[in-house]
Amino acid sequence: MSEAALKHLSETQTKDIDENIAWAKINQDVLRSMENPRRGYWIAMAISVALFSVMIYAEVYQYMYGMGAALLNTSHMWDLYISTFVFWIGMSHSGTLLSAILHLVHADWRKPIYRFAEAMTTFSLMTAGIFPVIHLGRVWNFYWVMPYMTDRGIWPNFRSPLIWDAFAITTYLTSSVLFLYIGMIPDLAICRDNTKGWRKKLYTWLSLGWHGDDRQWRNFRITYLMIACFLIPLAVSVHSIVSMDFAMAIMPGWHVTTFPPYFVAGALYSGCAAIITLFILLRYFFKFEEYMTFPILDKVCKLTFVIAMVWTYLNLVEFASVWYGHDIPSKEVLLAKAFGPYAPFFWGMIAFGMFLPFTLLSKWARRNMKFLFVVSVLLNVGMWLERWMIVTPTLSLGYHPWGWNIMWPGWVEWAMVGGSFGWFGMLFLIFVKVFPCVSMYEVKEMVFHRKRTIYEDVDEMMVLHKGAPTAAEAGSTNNGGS
Amino acid sequence: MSSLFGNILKGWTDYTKGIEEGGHHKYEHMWGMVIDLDKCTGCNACSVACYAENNIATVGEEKYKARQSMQWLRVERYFDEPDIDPGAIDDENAMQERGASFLPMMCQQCNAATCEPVCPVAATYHTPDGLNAQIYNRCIGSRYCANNCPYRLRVFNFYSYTDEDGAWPEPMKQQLNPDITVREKGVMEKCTFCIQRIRAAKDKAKMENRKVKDDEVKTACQQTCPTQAIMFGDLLNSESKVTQAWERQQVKLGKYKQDRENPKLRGYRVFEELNTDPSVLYLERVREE
Amino acid sequence: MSQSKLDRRQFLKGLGLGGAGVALAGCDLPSYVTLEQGEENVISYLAPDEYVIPGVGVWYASTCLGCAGGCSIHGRVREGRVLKLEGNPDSSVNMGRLCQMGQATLQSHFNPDRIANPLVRKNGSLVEASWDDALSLINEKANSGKAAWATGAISGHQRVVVETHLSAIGGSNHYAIEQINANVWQTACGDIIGDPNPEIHLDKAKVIFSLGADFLATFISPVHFAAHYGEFRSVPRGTLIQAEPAMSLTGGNADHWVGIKPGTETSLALGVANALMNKHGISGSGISNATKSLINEHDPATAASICDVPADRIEKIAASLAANSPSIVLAGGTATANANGYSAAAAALMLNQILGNIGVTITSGRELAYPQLGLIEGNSANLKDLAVDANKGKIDVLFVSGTNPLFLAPKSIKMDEGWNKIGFKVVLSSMLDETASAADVVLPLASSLEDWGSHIPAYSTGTRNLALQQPLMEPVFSNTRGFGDVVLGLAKQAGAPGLDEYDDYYGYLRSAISVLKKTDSEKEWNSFLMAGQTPVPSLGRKLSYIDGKISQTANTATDGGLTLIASARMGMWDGRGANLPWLQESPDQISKVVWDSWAELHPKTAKSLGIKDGDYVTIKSSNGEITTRAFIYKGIHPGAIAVPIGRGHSALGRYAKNNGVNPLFILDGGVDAKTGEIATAATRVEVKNAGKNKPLAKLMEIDRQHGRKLVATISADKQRITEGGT
Amino acid sequence: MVKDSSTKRSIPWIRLSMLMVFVGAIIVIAAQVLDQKLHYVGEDVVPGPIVPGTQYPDEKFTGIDVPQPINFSHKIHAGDNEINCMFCHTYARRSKVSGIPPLSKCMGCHTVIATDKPEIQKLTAMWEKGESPKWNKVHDLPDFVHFTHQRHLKRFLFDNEELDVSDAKRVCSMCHGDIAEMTVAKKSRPLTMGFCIRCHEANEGPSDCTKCHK
Repeated sequence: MSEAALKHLSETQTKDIDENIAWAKINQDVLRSMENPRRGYWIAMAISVALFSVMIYAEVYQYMYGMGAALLNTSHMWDLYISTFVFWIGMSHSGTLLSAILHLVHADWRKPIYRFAEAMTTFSLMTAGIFPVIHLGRVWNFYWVMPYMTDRGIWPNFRSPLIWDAFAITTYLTSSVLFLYIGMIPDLAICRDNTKGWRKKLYTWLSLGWHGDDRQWRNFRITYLMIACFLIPLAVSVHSIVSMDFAMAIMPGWHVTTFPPYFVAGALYSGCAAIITLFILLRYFFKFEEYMTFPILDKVCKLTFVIAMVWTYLNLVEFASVWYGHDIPSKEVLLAKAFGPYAPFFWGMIAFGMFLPFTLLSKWARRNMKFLFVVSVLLNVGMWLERWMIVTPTLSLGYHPWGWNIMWPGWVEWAMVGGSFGWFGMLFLIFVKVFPCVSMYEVKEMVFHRKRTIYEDVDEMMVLHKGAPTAAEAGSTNNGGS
Repeated sequence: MSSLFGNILKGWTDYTKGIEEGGHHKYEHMWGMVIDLDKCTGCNACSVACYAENNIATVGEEKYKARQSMQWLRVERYFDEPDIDPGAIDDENAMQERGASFLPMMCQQCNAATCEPVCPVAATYHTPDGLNAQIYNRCIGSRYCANNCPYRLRVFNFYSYTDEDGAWPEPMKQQLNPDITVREKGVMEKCTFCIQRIRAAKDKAKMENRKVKDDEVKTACQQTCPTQAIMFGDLLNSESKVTQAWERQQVKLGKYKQDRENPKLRGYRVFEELNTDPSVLYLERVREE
Repeated sequence: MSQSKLDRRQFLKGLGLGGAGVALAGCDLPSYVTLEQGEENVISYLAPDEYVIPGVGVWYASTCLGCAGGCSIHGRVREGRVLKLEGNPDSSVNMGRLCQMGQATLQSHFNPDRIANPLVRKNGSLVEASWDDALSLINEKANSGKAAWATGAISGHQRVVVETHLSAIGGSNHYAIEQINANVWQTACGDIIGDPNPEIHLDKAKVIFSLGADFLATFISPVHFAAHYGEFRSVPRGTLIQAEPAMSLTGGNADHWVGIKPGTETSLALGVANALMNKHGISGSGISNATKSLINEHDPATAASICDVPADRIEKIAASLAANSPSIVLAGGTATANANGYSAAAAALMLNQILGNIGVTITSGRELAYPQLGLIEGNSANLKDLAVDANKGKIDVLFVSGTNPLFLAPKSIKMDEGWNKIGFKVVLSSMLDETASAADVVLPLASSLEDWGSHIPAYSTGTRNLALQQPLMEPVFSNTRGFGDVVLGLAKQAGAPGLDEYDDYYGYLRSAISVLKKTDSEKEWNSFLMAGQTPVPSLGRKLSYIDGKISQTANTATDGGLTLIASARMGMWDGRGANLPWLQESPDQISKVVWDSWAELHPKTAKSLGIKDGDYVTIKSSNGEITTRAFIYKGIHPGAIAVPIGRGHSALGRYAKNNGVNPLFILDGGVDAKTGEIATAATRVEVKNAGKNKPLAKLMEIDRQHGRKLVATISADKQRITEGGT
Repeated sequence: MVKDSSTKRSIPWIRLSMLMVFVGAIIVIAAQVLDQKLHYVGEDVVPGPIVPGTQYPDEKFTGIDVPQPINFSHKIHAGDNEINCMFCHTYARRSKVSGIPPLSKCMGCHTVIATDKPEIQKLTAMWEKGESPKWNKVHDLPDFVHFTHQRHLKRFLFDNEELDVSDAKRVCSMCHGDIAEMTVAKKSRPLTMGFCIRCHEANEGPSDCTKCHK
């Protein structure tokens, strides 16, 4: 839409959603977003695939030559792989936050946007899962970390945080996939009834014969609620465990008590930022102005700001505890971060992570798409830097001076990092064309409930609403909605 | 199931006890070392002997500079003497007034090793010999152990050195010690206190139905040391020279702070305060003031 | 080879190659796949001795030829392969210890760059030939004109056969060339106290005052002295004072390290003597008046100004020498590697005399009853003589073995030209070094672990031993022959008398030793082999003291340049260690640099020249220039630049080639006034920044402990309180 | 009707998948039980332990035929003529490897016995040439495994009151199967880590990794 229109909208749009929007229109709009991709889509897809194939090449190269290909050395046994792994795990927390937590607190403005956030959760987990594997020296043995019945009769080391990681990630992945899928069933039914060909087959299989009778709805609600409840503690525990990869280690700068909450906050932070980014993209490409409205964006921004402040606080707590503690090496590491060779990145993290969020305080910023897009991307850059600044400076400055050494990642590592974004993009792009990235039935609910607040008499409202049923609607009324 | 689960999990718990629980509850030996830094001349004989004994690969200049060297025993050299005259090194125009300080560093075989609990596949663990073992064929190369070693004494096979242009072109292959595995790329390795020699001695002793004698096991570095600065033996054997040396220095295992009535004694363990409880005791270097 | 040997060595037929395979290759596959059947072969023994058991290592005694030290070794042999060398505990030379070069001898044995077949020069290039061709070629050429032999340090029966061969082909000159030697010190000892090789009891001394003698790394018999150093350091603990321009390994262990202006060691000694006499009332008994007056000229202040050492440090040294008796004063290494070398050694002995050490810590050695078996230490004066004679055309046929003159000779003595003037050059070598690749015939030698021989160690206390060298395994390269076998063969074909009864060197050696030991029983012989050494009759010597000529020509060069010190290092040694990866990768003890040469510079000098650590520097003398990287530290005199000997090969093999630089090339022809030793620490050079920087590959990137308790140090006084000693 | 058809079509899929899960579970459990049947070491091992006072897995394994330069028959030597294993494999009690008998040992007998057989003549020819045959390894452990015959023989044979040296065959057969009945030697035990572990557990062998690995 044109600049002027956008501006106009940004000033006029005050409601989370227009309650007079017809259900049939919702179906139409969402289903339209799933059809015939345009050129922009293919370009995006091409870029993602290209990035991903570079990653494949890098991995093959590293497999042939050993981990030396990644320029790792005796001091730096870990580097970008682990930091990027932490980054992606962090990304995954936003979906849970939006769909599960906000679902429980009945914040219904989440409804138009939680679907893609959840998809993001799943896909970033799938991306994160790659890294612990490719960073193994003997990658072909990665499955040895899993406790399985073997003729050798040996088990993994249950004391190792890496094992906990393996468990946590797999559990989190399965349950978030489940959550995503369950939440989609009614929509899949709608898709089933409005598509033909292979799509119809697919949706038929996936929608599990949903036809929206009361019994199904009741079970659905309960199931959905249960998984939501189950997911929240899980999400928190997952990133706490990831933080323990570091907190359980003896190295100065890693051995920090506040890491679990710090990591969780950071995770939600980067997640929200990512949501803003995707929000803006989807809204722009799929013309979802009616659903992804400014007020909602506004709320997301505020949420982001709050989390940013929590993260900032914990960050300062960490610095303070090191500074006033008696552990000289940790202090050295902190100083080296601030004034050593990695200083630019450290200050970059501070600037993007701590100070940039304050721009979200201005209403203008919260309603300016272009600006927000840039900011949200920068926030995530900041969060990625944060992870890198946790892993690498510590390794470059441990207890033993012999191990002190500065190391910069080589092309292999960068290829892997870039490739992970390609892989994520690929998955996400496929998702938005195969599945509805806005929850139709919940938007309908939202509209319905908003109406309730205006029209006291329900019947009257229904009459008003069902003015002239359209063909699409005829298909949808008896499945979707409540 | 019992045979698979029961026994293994039983055996498992044997190796998961920390030092605060008395470590492994049925130690056969507790191999330990004493290194007299006043006798050590830093001549590197130990380091080369270690290469010869343990099939360690040479990596060449570039990889060495990239800090991917494989040496298990490195003789470090420092020019400052914080305990005698701190700040002497800061005067750029002066000349060195004393010699350098040499420090042979091999795996300290910690009894509360930081590397052991973090290995995801239990490829490194504490043996009934009080050794910090590394099982090469179990290692998957997550490198967590090396990250967590405050001494930086674990080395990783970043490349493969076994092909013809590697570390052992024919006929150098023939020198490889058949008692030890030749490590492939992606495997962590470190000093083992010459475990193959320990095992040989123990087998011999068992065949003759006796205990392992003191001095029956000599590590390669100890054997070759021209000044005999390195002492090696069993700390559970009260007769062994090593035990006596530890007692003389009033240093005890399982402590992160030694309360000795005589603070002037020379014995100390590197990074003892981290409570890693190393089995290598260093004797302070002596200098005329 | 004789039948008897065949039998004794039969077990060497290999049995499998366990462990040598790539052991981890398959361990991630299902075990049913990795457990292969019928993939590997086992070759059973033919008729082994009963003590040979597969899977169990057997230790055989032999002798290490890493340097002239002649340490006795045990080699672990398993499945017909020698796997590890260790010192022989019964040896009076090394008491079971070994240095890094001894350990690395294995790699010169299994070296991939060894010569497999005889080489003969056909129109310009060396081509492989059969032994018969090579030998017949030698046979026709050898007797044509004045012949000579050039070897390294050589002793025992190898020396005898070499000299037999030399006389058989009518030559007289035998040049024994060793770049790293203690020739000056030994000559001085011979002249002054009447024993060129006295026993030096470091363990008895309370103070060691060493003028540049690097007895822990390169002085006569490093392992032996290191062993005694260990005792010297145990209670009561002695004090080590080292005075030298650039820090050696011994300097690195000194309690007091005195960075001295190159070539002024004599003045320092005189200054110390002066302080001893005037301040500590030590009577200079037995010192000539000439020397006394020389001492009186050098009061500490004067000496200090000459050798650029604070006067109080000189007095401190004197005080410590006076307070702790007995002491010992040594001179060698850089102190004797300049024009005043001899007088430095003489001054050191003078100090010993006035301190009353002679007969206490320096006692008379023993002399071999069979001088013809004795060790020819070899020196670099011979190197110069060889070059001179060759240029004068005094040599037509030259046999070379165990030394590498084309690598060791400075350009200034024109060895290359001389070499080309020699009509026919035969090199016996196991590696294709610079000399071998310039020869007309190259005869491939067996490695020191495949060969028979007998050696006289450079230094040993008490009875003199004949160290036996025996093969530890079958030749790795089947077409190589032992040094003894080859020379014996040459001598025979040259018609040397009385050798026909021996069909190989083993036979010769065995009968010779049986004559020596007056017994011929198999049992005795085997016991010799087991012990790896056997005592031989020797005569005692007496020590006397006649004052040596001491003269100091102070190093007053004012050309604004620096003094180049071509420093000798344990490891590369004189270059023979350069093709052994273990030694290349074992960091230098002081600079901790690996795989390359470096130039040591003092920070002050570096700053004035605008050089940073790792910069390429060009070192230019009147005879050319070398470019290597700077290593900046405070263990060197600001007026000096030190570059280690041993790297910078243009041949010798894959690990040595194009690796580092050779400082010997650019030495000017300066020699020690008395002995003619090539002065390796006296060349004036100018140093420029070559304008390129590439950090050196070294073990230590950080030289400081940063408050960590890594190498803790306590003062000797405290240590004496707890552990006793005065 | 779209709705009904779709509902009908989708239901069987759920049932099917549930069924598959169920069957899968059955299979897994069955496999485990079976696995235990194979691996379980206890009183009910049939036939009972051949070596008194010990228990060991009787897992069977059929190895491939390994051709040898001289087709030597263990049956004739160890089986029919009842030559003690350690008469030829004399290193077994002194070393980690049992070793192939040196040629001299073969010739010790075969200078007089069965000299007419072609295989023996092959042998004699080699002996005269002074070269020994290239035997192919039948039982070959990976290089990262350390197994010592010495200790095992001591534990099961020499320290075993109920056996005397002439029973060596029975001890060897614990890991090598009935070699004495084979004309061509062949692997008849899996010799996997599991196989070793189970025997170590049954007979209180060491459970420390470094005993076998390094």
